[in-house]
Amino acid sequence: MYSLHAITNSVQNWLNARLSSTWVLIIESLIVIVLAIALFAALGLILVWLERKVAAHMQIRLGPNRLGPAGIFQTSADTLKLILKEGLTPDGADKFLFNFAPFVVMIVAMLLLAPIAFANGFQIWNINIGVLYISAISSLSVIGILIAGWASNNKYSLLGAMRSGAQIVSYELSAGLSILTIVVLTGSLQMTDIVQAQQNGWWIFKGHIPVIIAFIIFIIAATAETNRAPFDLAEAESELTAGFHTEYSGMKFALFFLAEYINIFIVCAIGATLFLGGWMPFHMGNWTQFNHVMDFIPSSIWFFGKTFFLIFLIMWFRWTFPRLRVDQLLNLEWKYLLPVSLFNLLLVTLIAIMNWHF
Amino acid sequence: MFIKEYISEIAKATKSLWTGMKLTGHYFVRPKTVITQQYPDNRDTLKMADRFRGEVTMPHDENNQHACTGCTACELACPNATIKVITKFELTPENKKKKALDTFVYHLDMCTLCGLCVDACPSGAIQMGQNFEHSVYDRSTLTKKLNKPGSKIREGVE
Amino acid sequence: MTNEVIKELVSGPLPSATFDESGEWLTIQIDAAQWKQLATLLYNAPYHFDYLFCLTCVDWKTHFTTVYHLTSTCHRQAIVVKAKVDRNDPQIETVSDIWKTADFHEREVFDLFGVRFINHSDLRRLILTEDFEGYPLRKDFEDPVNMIKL
Amino acid sequence: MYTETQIVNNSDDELVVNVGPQHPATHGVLHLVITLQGETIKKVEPHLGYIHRSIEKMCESLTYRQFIYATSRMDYLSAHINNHACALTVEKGLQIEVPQRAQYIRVIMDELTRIASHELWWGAMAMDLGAFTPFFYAFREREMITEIMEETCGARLTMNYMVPGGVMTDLHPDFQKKVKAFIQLFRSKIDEYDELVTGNIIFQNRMKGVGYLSKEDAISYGCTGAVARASGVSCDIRKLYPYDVYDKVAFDEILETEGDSFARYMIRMREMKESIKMIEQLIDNIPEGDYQAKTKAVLKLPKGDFYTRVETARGELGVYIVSEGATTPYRIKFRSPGFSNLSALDQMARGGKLGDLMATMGTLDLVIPDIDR
Repeated sequence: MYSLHAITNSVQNWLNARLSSTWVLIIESLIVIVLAIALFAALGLILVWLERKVAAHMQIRLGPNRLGPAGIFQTSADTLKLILKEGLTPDGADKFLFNFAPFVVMIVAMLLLAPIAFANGFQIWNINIGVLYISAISSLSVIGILIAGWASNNKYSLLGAMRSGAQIVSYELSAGLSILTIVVLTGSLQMTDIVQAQQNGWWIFKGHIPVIIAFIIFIIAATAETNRAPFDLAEAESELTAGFHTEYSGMKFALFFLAEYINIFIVCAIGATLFLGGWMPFHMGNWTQFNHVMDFIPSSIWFFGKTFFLIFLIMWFRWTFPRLRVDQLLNLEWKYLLPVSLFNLLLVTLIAIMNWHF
Repeated sequence: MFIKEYISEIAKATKSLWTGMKLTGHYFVRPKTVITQQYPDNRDTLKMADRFRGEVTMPHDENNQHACTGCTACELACPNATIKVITKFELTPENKKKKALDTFVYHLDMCTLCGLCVDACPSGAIQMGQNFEHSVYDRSTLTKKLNKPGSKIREGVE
Repeated sequence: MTNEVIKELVSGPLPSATFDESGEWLTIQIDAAQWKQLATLLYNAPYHFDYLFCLTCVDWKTHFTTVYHLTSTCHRQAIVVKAKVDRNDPQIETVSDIWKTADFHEREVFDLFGVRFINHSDLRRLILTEDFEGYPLRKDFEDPVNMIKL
Repeated sequence: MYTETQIVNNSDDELVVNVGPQHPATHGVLHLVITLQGETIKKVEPHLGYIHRSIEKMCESLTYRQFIYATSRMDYLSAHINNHACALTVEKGLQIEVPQRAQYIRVIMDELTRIASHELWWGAMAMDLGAFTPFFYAFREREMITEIMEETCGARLTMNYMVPGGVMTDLHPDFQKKVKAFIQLFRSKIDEYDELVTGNIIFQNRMKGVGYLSKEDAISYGCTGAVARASGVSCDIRKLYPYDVYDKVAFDEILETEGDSFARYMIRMREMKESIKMIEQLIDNIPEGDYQAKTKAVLKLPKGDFYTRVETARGELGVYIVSEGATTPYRIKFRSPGFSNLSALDQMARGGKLGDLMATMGTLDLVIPDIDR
């Protein structure tokens, strides 16, 4: 199987031959930081463009089509506009927290990037508690939103932030429980182990109906955790104008905007890793010929393909459904998702113990 | 029984959500259903309806003649004082004084395009034009003189 | 319920009311002071005019008349009540406790005509700003800036 | 308006929030001051007048031919019906017999306007609930109606097609063909609306049992149109006091009894189908003849007062003209449906959540210029 180990190893060897180990670490870190930021920028531009195109075609429109072929440079132009805009801070706002909040949200999104395996042997940090790390860090982004809502000194922002708090705290539960099903099946918290465990088939195919249910619950919870419609109560355009980022403009708004899309990418990447095998190609039992063809497709394409499929699914939700009300949102979690996922976890544990899965 | 209801409720909800997604998905994969009109690009093929009320115009024929007698019926019919008809007295060949149009002032910026002036005109001298691109940089250019310089009233129009 | 019946029933308690049948509906003309009594009478059985579909005012330069269009959702009968209001000290009893729709309509009339509705719970300007001077729908209202005299 | 001290001194953890005048859910410049306790609404107080142009005062200086155009700017979504009401009042005063052809044309135009208005309402209401896609589907069908209007009347929104005594010009030769094409298309598309919104479980949960208005309150608040009919009040002017050829068409008055937002929604959805039925009955039977009665150049209404009620897309519009025998009205009053419907908003929204307020407001179908005039 094609692997990126060769590249990363050769870079490390080349550096080790010339520099002391401290400098190697520093330079490698710098490379990673540059790559991460480049990935962020690229993802932001692509995802925003993608969202606008998906929305447009679902709404029988064309979407951006003036700047570059099919309007792909539209988002770059928008970003440029946002950079040039004045970054206003309201008079009554808590200046420090107001300016701090976008960075909290952004830093959390960046931290989440660490344990994700983008391709075979291409991972920033192969931490052995990867899944735990992700569920721990991802719940921090709500702090940024709460800070933003509180510091804005705006009632809409405050209401939006409070909604967001209630929402993320409760949806964290079912997201965590559906992640646990895979952990139970794999027996490991490490991302690489989870991917390797799906070499002979992805969990969604191997794990019978309970894993499919867990997958659906995960997608719902992921949509809610990223504050996307139909769970976009924190910004609820028609109710709270823009919710927690009502008062933000210019680059500070752009950071929130970017973080939202990065978060979508990350939750979808996690979903793809856990349920759809990450970078693992699609293998069918003992069709060696077929499996061989599949192996020729680079692992990074597998990973991004699956991730973008999930992203498309979340976008599809957004452009089809109306928004839930705040109490219905919590009803859905506590009355439906949580009991179902608890029961589901029980079933999966049974499957894992009895070794019923393929 | 409670469990059965609970599950059927979830199934029904999922089905209703799926119907909606099917519809948006249906349009997503059919780019031919897009209804966007790319306006400034399709200017050449864009044809407004004949009766479309874009602005008041005064048609002149090839001899630079119009049909306005200067009767001010349009001025009286206009609800917002958009039209100002300035008349003068001309001498007819029989040496009689006759009222004629001097200047037909039209304030496009005040016009609501209701068409009452065209309806009121007894000689059909003014019409509604189809032009709708009225944006200008200077508001004063919206005050227009509708009769062309040197134009005369057509023979036989009373 | 015919117009005759209504006339008979109204002229009992309100002998000074005059009737006009030239229009589409029966019109009862009264003084402002009698309005509350008539309104209560009309709202209750047997008339049951439970639906106030228009409330407005007309400035006759010498006096105001507040005009009430009432209908009954069970009898499908409409009547008009015109109450004469003094122009120098325009006030009339509110009916917003009988027909809730009168709440907004009376505020509108107060706003545009300056008729004060006694006992109205929340008589403030509705459409114009609080500091607006004058009552624009009065015939003697002048606004040299925004009004062009023809 | 609330001063700062009032907000600070509010007891019971109440939060006073200004919704509007610029707010995505108010569809214009409506200003609501809402008192919240958490997410629960304690009080809604509308502040009007941001788009007040004093059309009533303006009309006092316009002649009976001219004032009709100004009414298109009130409820701009049912401009035709507003013009119709004014034309009817003038005709009532002058006792003009309108030719049959004109009456047919007027009613068809009214119903087309009603469908166009309800289409826009449907899209905008779904947008209030956070679904953006329905708006575009609604506009796709609405565009066909505006094109029909443009072809025959010369304008897309503020048509000014009705004149005292009939209509301004005859129908465009393609009119019948295009209307039939529209009906066919609309019938195939209305199912999509149900698939996308009506049947959706999230939508139903947002709508059912929200913004309840009892029958007594609906009558007392003077509600009309879909708002009152959803509470079981029979108030369709077209049925109760038919004007023009409404008495010759067979149609049902749509009534629901639940009184909640979903009932109001269903009324309008069913009304669209009913309007299609009416147009189908009329479109092939437009009689030949004049499209305008012969009227004098200068119209003078006799002394007296004249009141006409018509059913616009939002409810009952009353035009009250007091004439002194001059060429201009002495006093004119437009009893707009939105004004009364809005006054019931406080009653409906109290005790609900903030999201419910948007759902309720969406189903009230408010058009702000209609309220402010």
